[in-house]
Amino acid sequence: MAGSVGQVSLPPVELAEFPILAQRVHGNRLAYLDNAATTQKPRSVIESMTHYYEHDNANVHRGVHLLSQRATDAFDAARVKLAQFIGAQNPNSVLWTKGCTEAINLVAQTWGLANLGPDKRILLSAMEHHANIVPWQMVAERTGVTITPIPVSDEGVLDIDWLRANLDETVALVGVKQICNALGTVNPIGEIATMAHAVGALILVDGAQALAHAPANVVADDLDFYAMSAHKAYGPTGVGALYVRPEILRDLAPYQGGGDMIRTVSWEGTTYNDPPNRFEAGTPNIAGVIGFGAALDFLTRIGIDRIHLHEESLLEYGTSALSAVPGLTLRGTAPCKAAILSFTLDGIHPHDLGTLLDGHGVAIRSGHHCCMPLMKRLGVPATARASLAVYNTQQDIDQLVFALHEAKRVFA
Amino acid sequence: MAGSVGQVSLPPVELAEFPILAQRVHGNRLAYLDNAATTQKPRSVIESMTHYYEHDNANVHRGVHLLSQRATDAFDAARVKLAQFIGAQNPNSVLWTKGCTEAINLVAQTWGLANLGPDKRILLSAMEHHANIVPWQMVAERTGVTITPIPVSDEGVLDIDWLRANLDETVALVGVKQICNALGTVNPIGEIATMAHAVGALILVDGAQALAHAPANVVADDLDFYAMSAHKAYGPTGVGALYVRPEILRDLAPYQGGGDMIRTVSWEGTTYNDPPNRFEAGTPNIAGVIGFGAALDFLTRIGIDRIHLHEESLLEYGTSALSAVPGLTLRGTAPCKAAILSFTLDGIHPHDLGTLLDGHGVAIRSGHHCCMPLMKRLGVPATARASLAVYNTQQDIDQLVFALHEAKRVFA
Amino acid sequence: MELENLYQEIILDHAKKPRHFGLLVDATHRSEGHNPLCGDQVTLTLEVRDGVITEIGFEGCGCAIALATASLMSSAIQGKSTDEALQFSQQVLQAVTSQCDDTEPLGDLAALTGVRRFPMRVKCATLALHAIQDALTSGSIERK
Amino acid sequence: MELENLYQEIILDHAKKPRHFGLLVDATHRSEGHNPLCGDQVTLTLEVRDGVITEIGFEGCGCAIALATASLMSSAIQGKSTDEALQFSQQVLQAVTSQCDDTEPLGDLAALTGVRRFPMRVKCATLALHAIQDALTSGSIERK
Ligand SMILES: Cc1ncc(COP(=O)(O)O)c(C=O)c1O
Ligand SMILES: Cc1ncc(COP(=O)(O)O)c(C=O)c1O
Repeated sequence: MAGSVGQVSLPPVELAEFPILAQRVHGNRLAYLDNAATTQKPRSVIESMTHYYEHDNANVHRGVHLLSQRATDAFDAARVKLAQFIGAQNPNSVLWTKGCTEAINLVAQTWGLANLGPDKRILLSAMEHHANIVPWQMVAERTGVTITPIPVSDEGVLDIDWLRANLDETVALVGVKQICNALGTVNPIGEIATMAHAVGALILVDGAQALAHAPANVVADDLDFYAMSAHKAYGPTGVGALYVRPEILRDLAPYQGGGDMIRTVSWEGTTYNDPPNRFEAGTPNIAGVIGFGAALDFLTRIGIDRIHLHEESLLEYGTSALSAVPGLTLRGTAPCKAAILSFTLDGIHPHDLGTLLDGHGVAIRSGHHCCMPLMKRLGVPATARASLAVYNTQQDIDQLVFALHEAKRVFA
Repeated sequence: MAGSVGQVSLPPVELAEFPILAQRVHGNRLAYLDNAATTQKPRSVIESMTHYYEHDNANVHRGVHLLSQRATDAFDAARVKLAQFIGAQNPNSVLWTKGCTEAINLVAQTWGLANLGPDKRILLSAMEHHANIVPWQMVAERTGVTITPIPVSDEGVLDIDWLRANLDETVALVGVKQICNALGTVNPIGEIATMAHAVGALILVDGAQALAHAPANVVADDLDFYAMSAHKAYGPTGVGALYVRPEILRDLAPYQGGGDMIRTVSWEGTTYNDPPNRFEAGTPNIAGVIGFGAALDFLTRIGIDRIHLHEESLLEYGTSALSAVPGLTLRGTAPCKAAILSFTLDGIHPHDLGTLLDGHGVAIRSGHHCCMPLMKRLGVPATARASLAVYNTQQDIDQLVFALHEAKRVFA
Repeated sequence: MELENLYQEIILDHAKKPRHFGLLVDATHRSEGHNPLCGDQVTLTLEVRDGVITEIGFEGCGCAIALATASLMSSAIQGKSTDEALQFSQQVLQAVTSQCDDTEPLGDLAALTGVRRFPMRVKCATLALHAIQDALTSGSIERK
Repeated sequence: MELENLYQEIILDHAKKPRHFGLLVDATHRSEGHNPLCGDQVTLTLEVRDGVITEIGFEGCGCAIALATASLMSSAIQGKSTDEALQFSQQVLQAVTSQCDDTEPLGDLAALTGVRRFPMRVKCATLALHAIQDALTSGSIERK
């Protein structure tokens, strides 16, 4: 199964594990290259949720009947899996959220509101996703904290020297993507964490694009906050997670109010439960969490190393294949890059490309990728983006290149 | 299929539509009577999500390829369905949330923080769920707003006279459950809305328990905020919704920050999108929303009227059956009641009852039902609760009564 | 897929060589349109004299559909009265969003109806149409 | 299901007639336990003289398992040194949460191990155990 043919390796999974890939799109084979937006789901993930609904569905934690116990067991087991997957020692340092966006908002609304003020600064990489910009702008409006972007080079490399020169004890937080969804850049989060901690700042890493490709080890990388989305890692929509360093989590003020997050409620006053419950008000996305657990099982079964090798081999092939297309400019050429190929093509707007490629069964994304400030920095209104996953093949890239040539014919 | 045998009607659905019900629990037939915690899911709902993952999975709104278009169409269609189901004229007045709890937190964090202060009062029914108490206590801490409970009688009836006497122009909001999850009481939300509006107060209705049994018509009932959870209405976990009166929604400040909720982002400043997007940051629970849509299709196909009739007939039967159990006290005997049977049994704590009944395949809930202040008011630490749904039968109630007698034997 | 239907000759022509590109210095009306999902953006300026659109100019960045719509519309409404222009833009709007089949009165703009089969692209076409309507209905510039 | 295992004679007996019910007036140690999921609650008072638990009394509301545990534990540790009591409560805690099979040293408390097969009820048993440990380790009451 694994192995390499000529220069590109074969996927370390059976494509038949992904039911959606079998379909035809406008009469063509589907080349799904929009994985940074959301990955497809293996059968095991889909079935874990179907199984839950057909056998175990019940509300968690509060019931004493068998279904509730089964649901609770499966729900709690997923938390242990995720903690292990990212190297967290205590499963209770992992909180379930709606997704990566909510995870970052949770940090902003709890830790941020309590710890930021006009005398503090937040440094965010200039390549951040809106999800790691806007929540802080909203907190800045309330607290007066200053937000400063960490510069990025034309190639999409973060300016670490600038960061080193600008870190001082007024900096409360450094926020950075582990892998850039728009350019593929892999940022040196461990190094940044060390630098941040040296001046007493905390580090928040947006791991949305990394979980399925090269996840952090929150202990080895010494992270304070790590945000994730299941749907970008072969898991379901509607569920994500936030890791918080236990020492910070212990005293963190609650987030949303409601059931499960309280110890006692009375009209005179309410006391709160311990983490993680304190941050998980209301009925959670039980099926989603179980599906997330199944996605982690899938990743563990295939092995992040094998996934990484395969995607690297595709990236190399894709980079040279795209570079050979006349008029095409790759955007994001950092030396340390994940398997994301962002580009522009002379004379064809990315949206038109998106539609034209779709006509050939090739699904890519075009637009600002929720990184408007980065697009402005790079001087492009939008890019087209092919983002790869474990099930992609050389054929997918060849199909993309063929479709690009066809698109050029239409606009010739 | 529909009809009545003796005194109790038959369910207006085929039980085979609910795969989970076919299983045996500890060797007994499953009598699932924990529907107020979460309902079971019909096959059509489960399949709608499987179909999505196997055929249409893609991120919504931002892609131009076929999968993204299909996902977006299905996602948007669900919003239209929900708006129709609750009588909202504009689908964009319905926001997707993680659940009912988040829906109420959204109101508290946006409308609440912007409009409340030490000169204002919030009146909440004394039977509210923690989800409609704690978010307001958290807002009170920041704004100084006063929270006052609206009294409840021993039978579980809201004191409308007290409310009338205590409504004045200092009241900014009245918060009330449509149906009480702990007692079954149905509150006269239309009447309360009229009273609240007469003094310029808004009304927030927690519709968690009503959506699948007797949903509000937000226009006819003249509601300002209506909060819901899909999982309590035959839909999936991890998704809910909030209706906001369009005039209020238009100017409401954003909730969470991130992708999709913005118009433009720059380091200098960010502008926000129109509703509903302004309130839906990040990748939504796409599969969950589609499943919610399928649940609404299910409810529409069966018909709320038929569901209501069946549940009423079960309630009547259950009420007399339980009343005949020596030592059993029904808690919640309002004249206008939904099919929820809360009770205590002399000499056996509700938790022990929960375990003993489970041994006979009967799934009920026991505890404070996230209504600690109500339990205190009623002078009980906890109750046992059997809550009914469209697929319940006379046999389920008979099995419950049998198991109660068995439990009494153990504790005799 | 009917890509040929979407990218008709005339659309590609107007996208590559947009007419009326560039903002007017003496505009009497102005509006801006923005599509938050894709980042497309258009700024539109009009000169209206005695109820007639005497000049029109736009700038913006966007896909071929967005640019072609702005260019085609500008060409079509220059010289029309504001009422006629509003009515015409409404007709085009309906034609690109609904299934109505009488595209005769649209002239060159009929080419835009190919977008109907591409729901994710309809917004690209309507961006300029909404901008024109905004400019005419609420875009009057106060004279200093 | 092994309901008979959970609700053994001795447990029902202690649940219906809890020993040591009622708080001590002259307590030297005190603690409170609360189970947020089910609302069970226990308050525990101890009188410790020269390192020995001379009196113990509790109040609270909860299920049979919670009450019986409090009652059985109170009976078992009265007269023990605080160190012995801590050690014993730790033994019981392990016995109700893990699969260890040597329940001999637990005496009457061995009855509690039936709870193991009811994961949702383990918390009911551990409530009193944690309260005792809290009282002994951090529940010392400052004398006025
Ligand atoms: C009346 C009521 N309100 C709110 C909620 C909270 O709903 P959820 O847990 O789905 O957010 C519930 C469910 O327990 C409820 O019964
Ligand atoms: C780097 C990055 N951060 C955050 C997000 C937001 O994730 P979600 O939409 O799942 O909340 C994304 C996804 O678009 C992303 O690529």
